[in-house]
Amino acid sequence: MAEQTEFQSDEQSVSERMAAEALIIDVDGYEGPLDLLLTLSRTQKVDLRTISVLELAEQYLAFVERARRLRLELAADYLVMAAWLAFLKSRLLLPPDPSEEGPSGEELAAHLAFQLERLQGMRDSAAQLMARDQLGRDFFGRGLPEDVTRVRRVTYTATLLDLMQGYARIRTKDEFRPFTMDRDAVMTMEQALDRMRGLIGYAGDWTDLTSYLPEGWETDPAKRRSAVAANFAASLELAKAGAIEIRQGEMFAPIQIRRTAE
Amino acid sequence: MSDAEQVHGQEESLFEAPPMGEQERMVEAILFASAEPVTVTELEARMPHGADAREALVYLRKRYEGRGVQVVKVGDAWAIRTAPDLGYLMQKETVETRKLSRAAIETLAIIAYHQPVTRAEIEEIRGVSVSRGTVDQLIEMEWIRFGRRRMTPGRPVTFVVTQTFLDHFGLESARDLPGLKELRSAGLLESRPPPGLMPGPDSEDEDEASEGQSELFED
Amino acid sequence: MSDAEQVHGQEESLFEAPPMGEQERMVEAILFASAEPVTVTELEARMPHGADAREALVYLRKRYEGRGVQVVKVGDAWAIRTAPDLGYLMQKETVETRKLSRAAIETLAIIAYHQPVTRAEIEEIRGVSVSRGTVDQLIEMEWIRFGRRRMTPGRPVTFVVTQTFLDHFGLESARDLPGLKELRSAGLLESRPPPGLMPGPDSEDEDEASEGQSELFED
Repeated sequence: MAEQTEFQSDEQSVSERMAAEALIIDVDGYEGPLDLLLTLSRTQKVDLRTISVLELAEQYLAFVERARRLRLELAADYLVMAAWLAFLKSRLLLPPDPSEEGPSGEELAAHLAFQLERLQGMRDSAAQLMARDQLGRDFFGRGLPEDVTRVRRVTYTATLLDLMQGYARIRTKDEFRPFTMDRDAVMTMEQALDRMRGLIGYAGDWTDLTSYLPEGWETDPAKRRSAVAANFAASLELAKAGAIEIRQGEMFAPIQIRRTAE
Repeated sequence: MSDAEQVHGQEESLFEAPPMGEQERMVEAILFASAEPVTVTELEARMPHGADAREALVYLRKRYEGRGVQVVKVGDAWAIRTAPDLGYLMQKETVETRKLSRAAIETLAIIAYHQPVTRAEIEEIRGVSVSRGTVDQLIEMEWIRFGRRRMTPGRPVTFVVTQTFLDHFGLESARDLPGLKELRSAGLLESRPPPGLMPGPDSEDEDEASEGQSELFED
Repeated sequence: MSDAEQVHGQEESLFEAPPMGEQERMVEAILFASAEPVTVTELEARMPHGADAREALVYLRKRYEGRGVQVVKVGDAWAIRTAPDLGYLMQKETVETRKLSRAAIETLAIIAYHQPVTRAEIEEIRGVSVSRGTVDQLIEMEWIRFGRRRMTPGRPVTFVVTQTFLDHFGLESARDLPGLKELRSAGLLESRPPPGLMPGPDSEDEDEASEGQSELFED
């Protein structure tokens, strides 16, 4: 069989040989062994359905052989395909061995033919697809699209809880500030004491404690409250020291003080 | 026929203007696909020799009368544009809901609890100045509006909350806002202020809102 | 129209969809304004409540038959495109498209005709492995995208073509691909598992290729 193949290949026309040489030079241009097989199959000038897979296998093996002779590096998958095609060839040529398992040579050949036809089909379709009118080349979209103006309306929202928490935050903020007295509305006992010490000398008679309130502290209720408290505390201090006497006629009646008689 | 004549004749047939209907189609396609308005000169430069873009435009313009788009003149050029009455279709409103900023919430809360309240008062209560943007935002949202001017020197404007505000928060009136005591019992206030240090509402609030409000904060 | 009917019409006008002629104008305006195909859902979202964009499209499409621009269907969306026979007028608008490699074109065709298709299936058809760059390029051009995973061991991802692909090649749907019928009747779209021992780039994945290859075209 091997001789026969050699014989056949020797009988190839010069042009076929040249084509085969060209294939070899171009080996990098192939998209894998299936692509190469498809290209080789074209030399058979038949419908892919009626292709002689045996002949194709021989063409391929001859190709690989030549490449080897020319010391061309072939990618591993080309060599895997060559080994497989050699196996296929033997299956196709030898009478089927009933003891052998697996698909028959014809089944394998039929599938290879199918693969080639399918690949060719895809190539033709790709060509038809690319030959179609294309957007931006043969037909066109709107050149001046009026973009949908996105009116982004932001609605802000808050819940009653947010509102209350916000308010609580502000109103309680004061509670956390460092403790300081608001002096302007507060009269301390020391202040009252100093003041009363100066004034007490004139109080020979019972005098209403409230009359000792400093000017400007009588009207504002907060100031008044503070001044009254401070004066009262101061007068208690003075009484304790024996400088004055204190009396009150009844519950809630005016508190009166006078200087202790010498 | 001489060769020269033949060539001439071929030339003429090649360059004969297409029928007006065809020219109208061409103008339509060019105007549609162009990124900018196209002048008559430009149209004719792109159309076959002898074409009359001006006439084609008259037909085309008529064809689009009353349609969703129109052929309009822009300077000395032409374009296809959306019919003005359908402009609203070109707007896609995306509503984005955002949480009100902390500053806005606090300002709003002060206005709600203290209304009518001046800007100076808001600032005094918050302890920081109130940005114009915050107030504007609340006004724009129609949650606050100007109240009557305060009868004090400078006659400052006051702010009050609106019906929209009440509707949004499901309140019948601003008086329905819970007081601090309620906030506290609802667990919204963590700390208990030391007794006696509770600052009262601003004493200069002589308006009706000031009463009642003070109650809110009495403990 | 009787008075009664008129009143009735007026009353309902607030809640009724505008007349079909008006709807047609709206669809016209929206499609003209958009560079991208617009789905019926999007159209109706922008049109008044109760509008029937689908019906309006039927009228509009008819109206533009034979004109310089056409109403075309792209997947489940619609667009206005210039008539292909006028392409020569539009050279100015032509955008230089990136030249696709042979591998990319074949990969694209395989995805289009076999979708949804796994990478292993593409490789089996082409007899070589698919480079990552090829797939990336097609995805970047928005001509292909990931489809749903194949329910086979390993759950491989599949690829399908996009609306942009259909738009680019002027296809209403993937069913309109040229020569699809012929390929199918020739059995070239069937997935035929190779009888063992066949060499292939990824022979271990071949089993999962079996089902679903032509799902897209079957409904």
